Amino acid sequence: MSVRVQQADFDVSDEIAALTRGNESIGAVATFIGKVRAGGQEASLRSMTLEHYPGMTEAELSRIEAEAAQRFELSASLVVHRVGELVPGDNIVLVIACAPHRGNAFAACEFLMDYLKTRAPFWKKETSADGEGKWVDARESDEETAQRWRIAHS
Amino acid sequence: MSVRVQQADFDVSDEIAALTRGNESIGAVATFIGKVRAGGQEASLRSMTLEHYPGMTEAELSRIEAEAAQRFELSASLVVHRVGELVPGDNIVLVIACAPHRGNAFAACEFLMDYLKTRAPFWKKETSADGEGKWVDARESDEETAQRWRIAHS
Amino acid sequence: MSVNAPTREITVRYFAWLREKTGISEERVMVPDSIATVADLVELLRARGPEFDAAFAHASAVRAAIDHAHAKPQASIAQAREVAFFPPVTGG
Amino acid sequence: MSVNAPTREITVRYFAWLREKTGISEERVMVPDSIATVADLVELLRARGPEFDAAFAHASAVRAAIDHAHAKPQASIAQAREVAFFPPVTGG
Repeated sequence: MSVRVQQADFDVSDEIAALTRGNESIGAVATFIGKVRAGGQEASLRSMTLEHYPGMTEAELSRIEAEAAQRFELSASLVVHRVGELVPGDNIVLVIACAPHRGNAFAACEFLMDYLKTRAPFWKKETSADGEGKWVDARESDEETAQRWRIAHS
Repeated sequence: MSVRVQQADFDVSDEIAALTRGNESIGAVATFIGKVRAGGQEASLRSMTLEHYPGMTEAELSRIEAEAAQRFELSASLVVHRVGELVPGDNIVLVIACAPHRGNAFAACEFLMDYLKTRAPFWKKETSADGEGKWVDARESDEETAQRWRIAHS
Repeated sequence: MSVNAPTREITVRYFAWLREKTGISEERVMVPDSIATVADLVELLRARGPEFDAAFAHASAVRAAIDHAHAKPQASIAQAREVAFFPPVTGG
Repeated sequence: MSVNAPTREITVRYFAWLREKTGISEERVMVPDSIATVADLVELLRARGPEFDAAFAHASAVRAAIDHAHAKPQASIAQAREVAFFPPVTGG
């Protein structure tokens, strides 16, 4: 179980290999990668800058990961979140959940993303092609999605 | 959208890169990897041999993938399934679902696995440490899991 | 089928333990036109010998496909080029 | 708090557009003991000038954390070393 915040990109194959090495009880590895989108409403997006709250980010991600590990009996898990300036196509976040069977691996991966989206202190600022900056608004749907897991919020 | 059946291992980073390259509308990549487990009830597992029905496998996987692509409005997807002799820790199957947002990517990835488990013509034979071979029984729970998507079976 | 061709040839394939029990992975079978469904074909095959009879003994453990698509026992094989028999799938 | 220490020092941090509106990312604030909750602290900060007043104008758009854990407006800051203010999070 570990969490990392970094500017550098990640390699999902390397991360899975490190998580699963030597653990032959793992039959299922569910992974999610979030990427910077362009096109649609973001057609004019030039870049996105990710800010976070050092210290709290790691604390909050660790709490979320510990909850997932216990709730879904995970064999291993990882959360990596990038910060700094990213462009369309770049990776933002990586979540990996390893379990004996696929049901728990999938559920844990979704749980981790849902809670990361509503609890982990990251903020996105978009810069459009004309150089204008705009903070991304939180989506109410993310809050509703997280509610389905029915954890008491602090 | 593509499906492959192969003896060789796969590299998830390479596959994701190939699927997402140049498509900046993809914001979410959900991935599942199934692996050969040992330990627990499989403590004495030496190897597992995967047999399939060439021709039907590709046809069935393509049908499942086309259904997922349409149902979840996928930007891209991939199914890779290995055949031949595998040992504990080896990868068996890779499913990747790419979509603008994470809800559809996760749902499509689960859908693809659930249907692959109950529809794609693969069979596993386990060889235990003492050399005895045993065909793996289908799990009723897999059939029940697939039923939740409520597709009419042929 | 014309009256001059009361039988047709169908490729029959066996997988996993059906292949092991019959000792055959693939064969060409002459099928009378009276054999209309997958279930009829199973009866025809079982009558060929004890290894076939044993392979199909537990009907609920055997699945079929017609020309690479899953098929039920009642499915017509009138147009079938290839019929396959196998246990419930266990991939993934 | 003893009567000899009617105030204590708290680190206050601002993120995203709260940082931009206040022009401050981190500061040490002398907080009277009468300031008991996050909401009390917000009122104290708003009174310091128009840029702070504007930053906190829409209470529903501001979240808080005490010592790296999410906190509600009613939460006590009696033991707080660090209080942070930020908009709803948008990571992932």
